[in-house]
Amino acid sequence: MMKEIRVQFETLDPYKEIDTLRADNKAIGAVVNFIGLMRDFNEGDSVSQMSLEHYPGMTEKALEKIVDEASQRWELLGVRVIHRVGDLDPLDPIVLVAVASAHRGEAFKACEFIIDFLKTRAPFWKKETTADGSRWVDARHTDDEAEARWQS
Amino acid sequence: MMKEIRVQFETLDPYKEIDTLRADNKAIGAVVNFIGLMRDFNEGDSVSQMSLEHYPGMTEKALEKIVDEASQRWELLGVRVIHRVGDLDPLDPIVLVAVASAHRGEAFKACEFIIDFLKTRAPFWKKETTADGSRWVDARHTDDEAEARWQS
Amino acid sequence: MIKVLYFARLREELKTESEELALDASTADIIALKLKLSARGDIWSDIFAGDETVMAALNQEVAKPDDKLKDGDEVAFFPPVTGG
Amino acid sequence: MIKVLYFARLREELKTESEELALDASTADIIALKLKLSARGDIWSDIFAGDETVMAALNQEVAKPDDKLKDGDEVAFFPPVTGG
Repeated sequence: MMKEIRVQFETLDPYKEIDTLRADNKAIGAVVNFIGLMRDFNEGDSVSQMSLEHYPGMTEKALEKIVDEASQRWELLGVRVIHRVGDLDPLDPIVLVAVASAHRGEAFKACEFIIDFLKTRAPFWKKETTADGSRWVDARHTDDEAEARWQS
Repeated sequence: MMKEIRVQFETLDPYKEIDTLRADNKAIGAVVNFIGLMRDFNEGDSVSQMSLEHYPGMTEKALEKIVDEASQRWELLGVRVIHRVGDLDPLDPIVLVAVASAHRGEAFKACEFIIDFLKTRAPFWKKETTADGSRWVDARHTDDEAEARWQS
Repeated sequence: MIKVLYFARLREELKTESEELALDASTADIIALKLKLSARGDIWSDIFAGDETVMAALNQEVAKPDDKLKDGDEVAFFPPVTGG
Repeated sequence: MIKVLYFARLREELKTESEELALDASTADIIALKLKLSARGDIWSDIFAGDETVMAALNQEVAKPDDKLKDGDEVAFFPPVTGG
């Protein structure tokens, strides 16, 4: 299985990544991808900028583990997980999870599994800038629930 | 909600479609895309070419209905469903289902719902060319099962 | 008159893309129409009275067997769909 | 010696990115280390003995409170993650 996991300061081009995932593999019948984007609104406030911090080393390990778990659960032909760090503006892609497989069911499940676990297990932290200054984003309870679904 | 449903003979550029879906809407936090691609292998045989027929008029009505049902079930900010007809080669995109929403859970569910119903409700028929000549593709039992999941 | 369309494998096997039929008792509803078509014999009977699943649409929406037909209706017959 | 890292809100509030500590009874496991840090008072006690959730990692994997520490280990403390 083709696997790429990357954390980068550079702008994330989701289409280039999906194209690389698909390239020349005529066995791929389905690609499901999740693109997480910076919104200009959170918790009732306008957000003008965002900064993403991570724990280098642990991040990559955590993502590897999540992707490996997904590729054990489902038959996959390729996975790419690319995550931005540093400063972001509204509309910027934050994360891409792209999964290729022969049939769609596996690709959908694996893609959602990976982003659900990334949200609760990968050491990234968002800080957003509002009119009142900057603030750390709080973890969402709904993310824990999303992860818990996969335990059954 | 921005909605676009199209059946086309021209090559499908999934990235242009996703870009149009995202354009300038800073409220979009999640985009989930399904890209269905032509494989070079089906039912144990090598497939060199494919031709897609549809029922003009009914196709668009069926897709509209599926997308409307999805946008009633989940809070969506945009949906694009673009389907190829005519002659396709391996690696060609057959269909794109792109769904934008504020948060990912809704986008994942709506995207999978739309492709599951498209597979069983939209009047498209695939004919594939193998070494033994051309043959109509049989409907998959697994597609009926995929649709049935949404009844509960 | 009603218009009847055939798609995909059916269109090829029946060598017919579309036809117009008079509206009478033999075309009163979808099931009557199927009987009428199967009565043509040969491949028509194989398809409309055989084991293969034939889907029907009435005015571009999925039809039920007992859907009544009226003047100007468009009926279509086709195999299970395989797009996407 | 062990290395201790702080991330995000913790790094800012503690005004500390990393530090090295001697390995002894007060740093025998994660829970002992948290007690030692909270004993520094002020913001340290607010964070390590307060209500906020503090996550711990040992050698870049999620740690349990009773995980033992050994020479050369890297411990990290951080708030619940919010990426993606």
